[in-house]
This record gives sequence, structure tokens and C-alpha cells, in this order.
Amino acid sequence: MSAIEPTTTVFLAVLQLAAFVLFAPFLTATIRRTKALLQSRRGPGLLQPYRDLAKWWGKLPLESNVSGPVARYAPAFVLGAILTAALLVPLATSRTPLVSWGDLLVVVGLFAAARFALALAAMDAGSAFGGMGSSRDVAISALAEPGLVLALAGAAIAAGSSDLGAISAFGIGRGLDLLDPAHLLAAAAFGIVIIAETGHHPVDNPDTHLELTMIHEGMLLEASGRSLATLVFASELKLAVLAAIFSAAFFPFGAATELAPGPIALGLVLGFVKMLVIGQALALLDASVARARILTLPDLLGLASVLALAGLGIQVLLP
Amino acid sequence: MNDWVVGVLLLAPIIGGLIAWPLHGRLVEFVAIAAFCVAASAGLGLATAVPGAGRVTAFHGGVSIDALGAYVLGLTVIVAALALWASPRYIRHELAAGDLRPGDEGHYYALFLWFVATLIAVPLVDNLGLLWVAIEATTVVSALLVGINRSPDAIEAAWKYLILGTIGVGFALLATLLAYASSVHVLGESSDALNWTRLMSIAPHLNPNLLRLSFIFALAGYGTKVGLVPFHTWLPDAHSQAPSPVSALLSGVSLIAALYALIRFHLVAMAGLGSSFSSTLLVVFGLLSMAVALPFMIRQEDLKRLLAYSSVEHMGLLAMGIGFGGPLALLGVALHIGLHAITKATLFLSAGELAQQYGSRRLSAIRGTFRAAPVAGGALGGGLLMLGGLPPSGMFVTEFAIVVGGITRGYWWAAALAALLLACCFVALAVHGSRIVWGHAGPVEAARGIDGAMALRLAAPLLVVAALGLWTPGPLAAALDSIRAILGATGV
Amino acid sequence: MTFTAVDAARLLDACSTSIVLIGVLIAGTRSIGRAIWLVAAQAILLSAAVAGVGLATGSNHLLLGSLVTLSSRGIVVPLALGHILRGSPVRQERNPYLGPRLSLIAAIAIVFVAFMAVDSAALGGSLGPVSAPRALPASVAEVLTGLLIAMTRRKGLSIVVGLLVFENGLALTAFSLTYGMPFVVELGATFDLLMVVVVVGVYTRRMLTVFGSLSTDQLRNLRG
Amino acid sequence: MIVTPDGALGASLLPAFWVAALALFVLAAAVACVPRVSALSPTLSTAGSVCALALGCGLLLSGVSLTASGSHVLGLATISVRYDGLSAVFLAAFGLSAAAASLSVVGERPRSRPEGAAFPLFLASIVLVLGANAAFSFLLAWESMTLLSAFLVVGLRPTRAVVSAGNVYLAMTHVATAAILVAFALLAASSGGALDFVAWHAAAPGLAPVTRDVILVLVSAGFLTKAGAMPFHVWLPRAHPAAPSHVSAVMSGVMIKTGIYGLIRVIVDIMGGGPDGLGLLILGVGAVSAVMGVLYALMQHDMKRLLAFHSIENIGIILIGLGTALLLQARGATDLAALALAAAMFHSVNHAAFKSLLFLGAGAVVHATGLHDLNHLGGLGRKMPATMLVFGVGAAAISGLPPLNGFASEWLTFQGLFGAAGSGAVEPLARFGAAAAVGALALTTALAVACFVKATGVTFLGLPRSAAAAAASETTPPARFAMGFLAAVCVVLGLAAGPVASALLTVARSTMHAGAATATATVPAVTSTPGSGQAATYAALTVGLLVAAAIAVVAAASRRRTTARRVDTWTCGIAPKPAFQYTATSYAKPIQLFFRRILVPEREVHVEYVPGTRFPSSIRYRSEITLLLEERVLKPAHGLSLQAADFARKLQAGAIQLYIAYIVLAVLALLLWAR
Repeated sequence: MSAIEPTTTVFLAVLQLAAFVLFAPFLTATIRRTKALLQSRRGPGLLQPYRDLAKWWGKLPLESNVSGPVARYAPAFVLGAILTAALLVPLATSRTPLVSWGDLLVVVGLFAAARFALALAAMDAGSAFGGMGSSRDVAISALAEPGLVLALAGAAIAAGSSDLGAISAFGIGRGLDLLDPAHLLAAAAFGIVIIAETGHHPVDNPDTHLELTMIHEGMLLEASGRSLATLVFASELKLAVLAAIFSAAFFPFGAATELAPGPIALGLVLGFVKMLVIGQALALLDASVARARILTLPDLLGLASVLALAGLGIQVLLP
Repeated sequence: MNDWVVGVLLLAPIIGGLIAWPLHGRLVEFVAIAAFCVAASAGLGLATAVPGAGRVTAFHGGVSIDALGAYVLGLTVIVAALALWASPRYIRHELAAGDLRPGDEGHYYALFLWFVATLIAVPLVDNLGLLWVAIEATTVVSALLVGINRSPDAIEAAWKYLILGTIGVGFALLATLLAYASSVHVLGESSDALNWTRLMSIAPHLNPNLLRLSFIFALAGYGTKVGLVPFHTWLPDAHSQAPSPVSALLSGVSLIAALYALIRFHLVAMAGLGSSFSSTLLVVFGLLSMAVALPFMIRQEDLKRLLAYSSVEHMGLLAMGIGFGGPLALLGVALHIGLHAITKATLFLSAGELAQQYGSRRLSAIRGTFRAAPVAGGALGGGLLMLGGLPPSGMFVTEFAIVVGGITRGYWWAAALAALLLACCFVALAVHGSRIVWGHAGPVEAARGIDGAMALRLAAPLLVVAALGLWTPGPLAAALDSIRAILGATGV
Repeated sequence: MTFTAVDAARLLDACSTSIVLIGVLIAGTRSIGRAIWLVAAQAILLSAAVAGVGLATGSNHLLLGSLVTLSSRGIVVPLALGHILRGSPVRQERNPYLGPRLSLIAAIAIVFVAFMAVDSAALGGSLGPVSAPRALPASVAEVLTGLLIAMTRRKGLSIVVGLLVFENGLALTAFSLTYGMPFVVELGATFDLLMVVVVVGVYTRRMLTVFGSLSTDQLRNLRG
Repeated sequence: MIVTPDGALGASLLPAFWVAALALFVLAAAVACVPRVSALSPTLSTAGSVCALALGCGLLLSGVSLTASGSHVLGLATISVRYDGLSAVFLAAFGLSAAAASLSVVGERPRSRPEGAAFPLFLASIVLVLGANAAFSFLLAWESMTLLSAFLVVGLRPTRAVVSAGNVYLAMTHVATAAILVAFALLAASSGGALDFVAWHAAAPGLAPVTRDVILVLVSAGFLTKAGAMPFHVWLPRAHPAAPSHVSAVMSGVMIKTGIYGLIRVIVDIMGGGPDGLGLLILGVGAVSAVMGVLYALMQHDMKRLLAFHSIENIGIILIGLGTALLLQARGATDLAALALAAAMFHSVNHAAFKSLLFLGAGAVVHATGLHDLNHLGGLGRKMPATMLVFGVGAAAISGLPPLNGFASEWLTFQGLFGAAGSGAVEPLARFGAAAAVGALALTTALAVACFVKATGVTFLGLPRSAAAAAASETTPPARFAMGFLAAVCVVLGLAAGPVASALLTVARSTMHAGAATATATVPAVTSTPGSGQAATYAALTVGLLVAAAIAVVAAASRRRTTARRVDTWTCGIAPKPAFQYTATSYAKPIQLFFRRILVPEREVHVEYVPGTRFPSSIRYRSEITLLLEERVLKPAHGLSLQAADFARKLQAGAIQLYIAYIVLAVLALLLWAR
């Protein structure tokens, strides 16, 4: 692409940041709502996540008298990393707002950094539940990681570049030819990975508050006040970003290819829509599938890796 | 002039032995050392007098020493000096322990001196027949030394040594006869027809069939004395049962003396038959020796047998190196001969110390020398490392030279296998050595009085070997080069 | 009438073949004493052959060599061994590794092998002063027979006997192959042989004192 | 001794640095033997290491090379060195690690005087290995390095286990060296007996394919053993924990890298690459080492053993880069090959930094508590905040988290794999192999995160699990400074990854004897500031600053005036006990379950009940994994070989008749052969 003057870059960055920040809690809200409806409940209002965050933000924090600086500063690391990641994925446009700052590996790395900080913080209070959640979370992510990278690698190798912008532009360029078996296999793999990474059925139950079943929630057990708000928001944001990556890598259609207000606005709306679709799919899973025993997770997540690798095989061995 | 020197060199130990035979106590030690010093000075003088390329002759060419002979002569004197230096301490302990009878003391020193005399004679004589006589004499005398303490095992070892040695040397005689016969039709009936200088000069005209047979029997015969598999079976018994100073002489020098004889035949054969025939045989039997020595080193219960088998291994390596030929390998062989002699002698001496202190030669008994016997144990550990050929040991250099030289000469498989076997033998040595030094020591007799002399005679040789691994002094380099020239005389 | 080279050749051939025959007999006997005297007989035949060659070629030191052989191998050594034998309790070779008949057969086989393997023609035509085609193979056969005897016997003394047969074979080679070696070497060799016998004597005596017998079955402790 | 820099513009100081480094090491060794001044030894070796570091950086910056030669044995030069770019890279890594390691023990006295003397000599031997340009001087330095490190592992007063560790190490590396020796000899043979690398490179194109493959296999086996790659790794997890921590730091940080250096030097530089099969082989070895290494590391609860297994993992990552480079080089895709090779070098340097840091941290913990076992540690962060901070940085770096250095090199490795999998020049099978390696590498990095969360968290966070841990105190100032230095290096190498990577690219190209880059536009790159265009970019500096800014903003926003209320940790209402916390073992349990097929865990639960009741009075739980290679392959093989040896020893049965028979048979055989 041609070089872009700084002002555009700043504008796009701010726009995308704002979009993600404002939209992420709403996405979670819709998921909860759909799930409730599917369970024939009414469920919380669509603004409930915003209210929760505001409530925690104002609360006086409780800190374990065991925990120390790690627990105190980890939330900032987590959210900081994910916010940065949010700037490195295409949303409204077929290019990332920060052109070629970093590629998909950087995004994956930032997620890993967030996970590292959170998992560490969970152990700070010396709580059994924190340790349990942290241990299970890193284990599950470890299983998910190959699928995640391999799925994206398929797209990257097809596009000849691991830059998410390039990938999405390539996808748009190919039009419907994009949807070849290799691509679909990779998309399926990525879908499974999203489930694992965002803690939905059958991997984790996002709404549980029974200690022994918690994975992600277990790590937040000792957090409170603004720390809790930060961490919860970070996880909501992570869901949104992953959804954005999915649509950019596997269903990029509609994203703006040239920098004009119209297409950008359209792309933004379509981006939101795609995220909402993915979210409702997750809600459907939550409502319809039971949570699996942790021992069975390797099969599921291994399936993701196998699918992605199969996609790569098709791509490489029989071009 | 040279006649006198040679005469002194040979007669001093013989006469000294005759005097020492009936004596005992300090007196016999003094006589022995005095006689040896006379011989040693003569020997070193003679050895150093030999010019690089030329030779020193005496008795109208009956005695003729070139650089190789001088090298063997010098090594004999040095190792013998170490062994004799260690003898009093060892023998006194044996007497105190009752393993030796009081009368045997004189016999020990007398036989020791005669053994040295026979060993000295080997590199002096130019006549293959007399060479054979000298080697046979070493067998006879050393057989008496091996069995000097009359334990059943010692007698068994000596008996086997005697019988197998005689058989082997019988084949060597056959070889000598055939060499003679192969020359008769050229030289006619002349007493110098066995002088290898003459043989070399007319080698191309020798009868090839007889020469081939001759080398085969020389390989079997002198190979027995060298300890090449499968002729080696006497070696571990004799070297382990003999008194440690004698073991030092046997492993350090007498093997080299026999190898020297074998080299002479090899050179004649190469001159007469071209390099391939004898070289191939040497490489094959060298490799066989290394391969067979390995399992015996891995599973060994007796410290001195371990060292003996490592001698088999190194003789095999030397045979291979000689077979390889080529400047690099031969240079390596030349240095390796000396380094092995010195190291192995030191190892046997320290092994003797340990065996006496622990009252056993069993590897399972000799443990934890790090505390119990710092000097002898340290010398043993260091010596094993040197023997294994890790820097700064000079043997690292020589083994590098032999292997690389061999492969550059086209003996790929042989040299590669040799490298592998060397590594494995080192591992065996290292494992045994680490157990000896650090193993869990049982109830150990408190360390014997450490006298400085012992520390010196155990440490100094190893330091020399280490120094030679990092730097070759000029004169030695020159000497080695001329030896290399002789070894490769009719090589490519 | 003069003693020509041809006669010498005949004599040498005859002697060497009969020496081999005796060797085979030694392989086939149980009694150690008989073995010793057979060895002596070999030595006498040997010296006779040498003397014959000496006469034919008129070389004095061969005559001298025959004399030395006769005295050392034919007389001194057998006497010494006989002396040792008298000192030992057992004079029979009991249960050898290879029984008398079998070792007789084996010896004959070895002789055949030797005569097939070594033919003097292949080794560069006529060797030595007189062309005695059977001498060299005979001597090799003798050498191997000696080793066969040493291999198959249990008694230390019988092994020594085997050794002597072996040595006789070597001597036969020396004379059949060459004019005999230079005299000084000859002397040295003989002296060495005597020394060996002496040392063997020493050790057999020690074995008797320590083990009470000359059987080599006790001499199997050093292994591995 | 002649020392000359080639193309000597502004490089006049470099020879001085080299001589100074060696002299200081020798001096340090000498000083260590003198009782009164032995405390000076670490300082001197620190200075020497700094000189080596300066030499390495100077060579890299000036682009010149340094040649020297020394005394002769049998006409073979004991010292014959030429430091080019490749040497310089590893020399710089060595400088970092060695300087910190030596600094960390300043003021402490070694376990014994010989060991104090051996350490600087060990460092010197590494310097010589990295420069040697002839077979003999290389192997001399190489074997000296082996012997000295083995001695440093074993020490003067070892336990039985340590002795066997030392034996295994010495045995494996020595046999491996035999392989290298043979390979060198083959090279010498095929270049007319020449022993120097330059001549070999000249003769390499003329090698017969068989010879070339034999050489490649031997060299790979030999150097992979030193590098500790699977399946040649058995010695590593035994030897490294046995050594003192600063020695482990150098062994793990640098010494095993000499294996990588040797691979690059011989295969890439001298032989000019190998066939596709070799690339795939190295790639496969790398992938297996990476995954299995980190899996085994996760299962450890001995801190230093854990770190040792992580060395295997990182060697695996480096080998993935190297294998990719070989695959691409074999097919002439030079630009991408250079990228992958640079990735391998970069990760070597990075690993030298953070692994040394982590070993020093482990040393600090051992120093403070006397404990190796994670399950008895905990809550050290309050007692040793500085150590926790730097250890955390090291942990994040080795886990490959942006913007630290580990991420940069792994990013490059990934890009190399993407390139290989995507490039049409490469065999389809090899492309698929590269793609699979992507998955392996991703799994490895994720597992590394898990492992280092465990190591850091269990050690420094929560409540102390033993009295010793509760009584810990911060480590010595020199050690803290040394670790801080390495932590800073990790950050700087991460943020300055752009220039570093481009420098390494030039080195990689010159090592591959390739000209200037052809089409850089399409080649991914690590830069400082955003690039532009199609090729993937990682703008290390700007991304790093962005992350820092984001974190700062969030932190500032979420800080509030009122201090938090302190309460007990929530444990369902019971008063929290240290025993409630997850231990290292329990933390790794889910992964142990996930991978039980290859870890083959054995668990043993022992419950004692209160007499007459069903209430357990004590429950003991022990869980161990099976190291398949050792348990199922090596131990049986060892037993078999011993049996074989015993069988062979029947040759010497004791009967003299048998021995005579040997002679007769041999003679007959010879006679028949000669006919």
C-alpha cells in the first residue's frame, strides 16, 4: 500500500480503539442475552456489563494480605497488552490502523503476555483457587496455541505475508475463491480456538461462580475494585479482538479497501455485525453444549490443530 | 671408543647383577643403583650421540644404532630408571608383608638388571638373528621376574608367559630363517646376511614368497611379544602378576622392544614387497587388538589387568599407525611410543602403591583414593586421563595425528573405527578412574607415609606428558622427524 | 666312494620324514617318559641329517652345528626333563583334551595339510644347498605337530615336550632351508633353548611344591 | 604468537582485546591457586569476559576479522584462530554470559582452589573454540572445554550421583568428539591433507556425495550432542544442575551453543549447506527437542533441572531456525535462508542472556534458602524483590513475550518457517514439514509460558512452603548487579531488535558466502520503526513503546488515592495455610494429564487413616514421569552392551592350551591368506 500521512494513522487508530472499547462490553452483553433467551430466561439488560464495570471501578478494593506488587500491577499489563493488540488487527478497513507495526505473531505474543501476567497475578495471593485457575488456563491455552497459529499461518502462507492487513486485503482480492477447503478447515480450527481462548462451553463456563469449576474466573477471585474491572474488561476486549481477527483472516468481505469515510463507516458496521454473529454462535454453544471434562479437552483442541494442519497440508501438498 | 661405551652399557648391568645376586638390604639396592647409573649414563650418552639421519656403529657394524634405535634405547633407560627408583620402596613392603622371601631381594635386583641388559641389547644389534636372541633372552629373564613371589597366580602367569613367549619367539626364529633364506641367493653364505642394513640395501632382490612368509611369522612371533590379539593372551596375566616395577618395565619397554623388532621386519617387507602387504596386516591386527581389548577394559575387576589391556589397545593403535604410514601418522606413532611408555610405567607404579596400601588389586576394593591416597590416587587418575588422550595429554596429539593420518592415507574404515574404539576405551578408563578416585571408600588402611621422592617420580612423568601435549621442544621435534623418516623409509 | 649332494638330499628327506613320523608317534603316546626319549631320537636324526649335509657341502660349521644339536637337543635337554619327570608323581598323561587315537589322527591330518600347504617349489625353486623337496613341508608339519601336542595335553611336562618337538621343527627348518644360520646366531639360539629348559625346570619344581602336581588344571585362575 | 586483524581500519584495538581476554583468564586461573589473593580471580575473569564482549562487538561493528596462531606440536598449531562475523556473534554472547557469571561470584571463594582455577581456563577454552580455524586447534580447544567443564561439574568432592553425571557427560561428549574427528579427517583427506577450514571450504564442492553425506551425518551427531539436542541430550539435565550456578550459567548459556556454532561453521560455512534431507533432519530434531524439552521441564520441580530442560527446548528452537535455513539454502532461496540463519544466531544470543540470568537467579535462591526443590519454596518475592524482578524479566523473555528479546528471535524463526512453507522452490514435503514445525514452535512457546509462570509463581509468590524459604534474604550485591545487567540486556536486545537483526543478517549472508540481498522488499524483517509494504514487519521499538504507554496509561488511570483494605485470602472461610497453595507438581498436573501418552506418569498415593475411622491422618502423593528414551532405550542398551562385554571376556578363559590354539589358528589363517 502507499505510505499514509500520520494524521490518518492517528485518526484510524483512535477510531478503532474507541470502537473496540465501546463495543466489547456490548458484545458480551449480547452473548449473555442470547444465552438467556435460549434458556428461556430474560437475562440481564444489554447495558449490564457497562454498569458492572462502573460499579467495580468505584468500589474500595480488597487486597489479600499475602499478595503484593504483582497482583497490583498485573491488571495494567493485561489490559495494556490487549489494547495494543486491538490496534494491530484490521476492523473497519482491510489494513491495520498501524500499518506494518506488527503482524499476527505480535498479536498472539501480546495475548501470551497478557496471559503470563494474569496467570502470575493469580498465584500472588497464595489461594488454591487462583493457582488452580492459573494452572488450568495456561494448560488450555497451551493446547489452543498451535491451532491458533497454524490456522492463521494457513491464511498467512496463502497471502504470502503474515501481516493481518495483507491477509485481509488478499482475502478481499480473491473474492469467493477464498472459500476453498484449506481455508474452511483453518476457519473451523480458529473457531474452536476462540472458544478455548474466551472460555466458553465446552471448555469453560464464563458465568460460573462455583470455585471448583472456575478457570478464568478463578484467576479473578482475589481481584476487586478497579483491578477486577480492568481484568473483566480486558477479557471482554480480548473476545472482541479475536472475533475481529477471525473476520479479517477468514471472512474479510466488506472491509474498506480505500480510505474514504463512506467505506470506512460501512466496514465498521459490517465488522460489528460479524463480531455479533460470532458472539451469538458462542452463546448458542453455551446454551446447547454441556461443559466437557478437562480430560477431554486435548481431543477438542487437538482437533483444532489437526484441522489447521490438514488445511495447511492441502495448501502445500496439493496446490 | 663406541666399542667401549657399548661394552660398558651391556656389561655393567650384567656384572652388577652377578654381584647383587647373593646380597640383600641396603647394600644390594646400592649395588643395583650404582650399576644401573653406569649403564644409564653410557646408554644416554650413546643415544644422544646418534645423529638425526646417520647411525652410530661399533664392533665392526655388529652394533649399529640409528635414530629409532637410539629412541628405544633412551626410553628403556628412562623407564628402567623410574622402575628401579620405585623398587626399594616396593620390595621392602613386599618383604615386610612376607610376599617375598629375604633371599629373593638379591635375586630380584639381579634379574632386574639382567632384564634391563637384555632390553638394552635389543636396539643395539644390527643382526636380525641376534635381535631374535636378545628378545628371547628378555622372555627368559622376565619370566623369572614375573614369578618371583611364589604365589600360585604368579607361577601360573609366569608359566603361561614362558610357554606362549617361547612359542611366539619360535615363530620369530622361523621368520628370521626365512628372511635369511630369502637373501641367500643374493648374498650367498655370509654372516652379515641377516644384518638388516644389508637386507634393506638389497631388499628389492629378495625372494618375495619367502619374504611374505617371513613377515607372517614375524607378525605371529614378535606380535606375541608385542601383545597383538590373538597372540596377547599371556600379557594381562604377566603384567598383572609381576611386581609393579617389573610391570612398568614390561608394559613400558619390553612391548616397545618387540615392536621395534616387528618394525624392522615391516621395513624389510615394505622394501621388498611394496607397502601394501605388511601394512594391511599391521592395520588389521592393530584394529583387532583395539577391538578385543575394549570389552576387557569395560568389565574389569583387576586394576593392573585394566592397565595391561590398555597396553594391548595402545600397541594395536601403534601397529595401525605404522601400517597407515604417511608423515602425519608416523610422526604420531613416533611420539606415541614414548608417551605411552612413560605414562604406562607411571600408572603401573602408582597402581603398585595403591595395591600395597589397599592390600588388593581389585577395582572394587580400591575406592576413594581422593582421601585415602592423594598422591598415588591422583597420579593414577591423572595418568588415566593422559592415557585416555584428553588435552593437555600428548596422546591427544598423537591419536589425532594417527587417526587423521590414517584417513588421509585412505584407511577410512580402519581409522574411523580406531577413533570410535579409542573413545570407548577412554570411557571405560574414565568410569573406572572416577570410581577409584571418588568411589565410596570402605575401611581403608591409613595412607602410607608419602615420601617426596614418590610424589616426584609419579608426578614428574605425567607433567612431561602434559607439557608435550602443548609444545614440542626443538631437539625432540628433530629426533621425531628423523624417526618418522626411518619408519617411512620405503613408504610412499 | 664320496658322499654326494644327492645322497645328502636323500638322507635329509629320509630323516625329516622319519622325524615327522616320530612326531606323530609322540602325539599318539600317553607316557611322558616315552615322549621324551622320542624327542631325543628326533634330535639324533636331525643331527645326522645336518652332518650329512655338512659332509656333502664340506662346510665345517654345519658339522659343528650337528654336534651342538646332538649334545644339546639330543642329550642334555632330555636328561634334564627326565630328571624333572622322576621328581613328579604322575608320569602318564591322563585324560588329555584329545585322546591318543584322536590326536594321532589329528597329527596325521596336520601333516597332510602341511605337505599340501607348503611346497618348496612355490617358494622359489630349490632352496638350500641340496634339493630335498620334503624337508621344508616336513619341518612345518613338525612345528605344527609340536603345537598340537602342546594344545591337547594337560600335564605341564607334556606341554614342554610339545614345545621341544616344535623347537626340533624349527631346527629342521633352519637346516633344510639354509646352510644353517651364522654360527653366532646358532650358538645364541641353542643357549636360549637351554635357558628355557632351565627356567621351565625352575617353574615345574615350584609348581610341584605349590600345587603338588604338574597338571595345568590348577593354572586356570587368571581369566578375563 | 602472531595476531593480525585483516582490513585493519580502526580495528587496531581488537588484537589487544583478544590478547587481554586470554591473558586475564590465565592470570585469573593463576591467582585462584594462590590462597591470599584467590578472591581476585572472579574480578579478573569478569574483566576478561568484558574484553571478549568488546572484541565480539568490535568485530561485528567494524566487520573485520582477527587472525592469530601459536605454538606447534608435531608441526600442528595449537592456536590457530580467525574470528569472523560468525565467531563474533557467539563471542559477544559468550561475553555477556561469562561477564555476568564471573561477576556474580565476585567476593565469594570457590568450592576449591582447583575449581576456582578451572573456571577461567574453561572460559578461555570457549574463546579459542569460537575462533579456531584449523582442525587440530579446534579439537584441542574443544576437548579442553569438555574436560574443564566436566571437572567443574564434578568438582573435588562429588556425591555418587554427581560422579555418574560427570561420567555420562564426559562419555557422550567424548564419543561425539570422535565422530567430529573422523568427519574432520574425511574433510582433510578430500582436500589433500590440508587441516584448515579455508582449504576445506575450497575443496567442499568437489566432495563425492557419499563422502559429503557421511561427513554431514558425523558432524551433525557430534555437534548436536554437545548442543544437547534430543536424542543426544541425556547428559545435559544431569550435568547442568550438578555444577555451581555460575558454571551452569555459562555451560547452559554458551557452552552448548558451541555445538550450534560448530554446526553453522561446518555445515553452512565450510560445506555450503547440505541436501534437503539434512535440513529436514535438523528441523525435526529441533522440533522434537523444543516440544519434549519444555514438556519435561514442566514436569520438573528441581529449579536447576527445570532450567536445564529448558536449555534443550531453546536449542530446539535454534535448530528449527537452522534447519529452515538449510532447507532454503539447499534450494537457493538465499534471502529467506539468511533470515532463518539470523534467527538461529539471534536466539542463541538471546538464550545466552536470559538463560544465564535465570541460572544466576536460581543460584541466588539456592544461596538464600539452600533449597532446589520448588515445592519447598514460595513467597520469596517479599524477601528478595530485586531477584524476583530480574527473574521475572528473564522468565518473560524466555517465554517469548513481546517486547523482550526472546520474542524477536522467535518471530524471525516463525517468519523463516512461513517462508519455507510458502516458497515454491522448496520440496512440498519439506514445506509441509516447515508448516508442522510452526505448530510445534507455537506449542513450545505456549508451554514455556506455562512453565515459567509456574517457576516464578511457585518460587516468589504466595506463602513460603518451608522455614528455610521463610527465612530467606536478598542475595549479594554483585550477584544482583550481574542479574540486573542481564535483565537490561534482555530488554535492550528486545527493543533494539531491528539493528541487531540486520547486523546478524549481514553475518548470516557472509557465512553463507552469499552476496548482498536481492529482493529485501518481500522478506519479512524486524525493524525499529514501522516499515511499509507487503512484507510482514515487527517494529520492535515502536511496539515496545506502545505497549509501555498503554500499560502506563491503564496503571495511572486505575490507581486511586485510598489504600486497599487488607484481608485474608479467600479459602472458603478457613484460615489460609501454605499447604493450600498449588505446588509446582500440582500446577503442572493438567498438562501432565493432557500429555500422559508421551510423559507416561507414574503416581503413587499413600493414605494413612486415623485408626478405626475413615478419616485420613496423612496422605502422601508421589508422581514421576518416565523419560522414555532413557528408560526404554538407553538403559536396556547399556545392559546389553555390558552383557556382550562379559561374553567377550570368555575369550580369556585361562587355559593355556586354548591360547596356543589361538596362535595356531591365527598362523594357519595367515598362511592360507598369504597363498
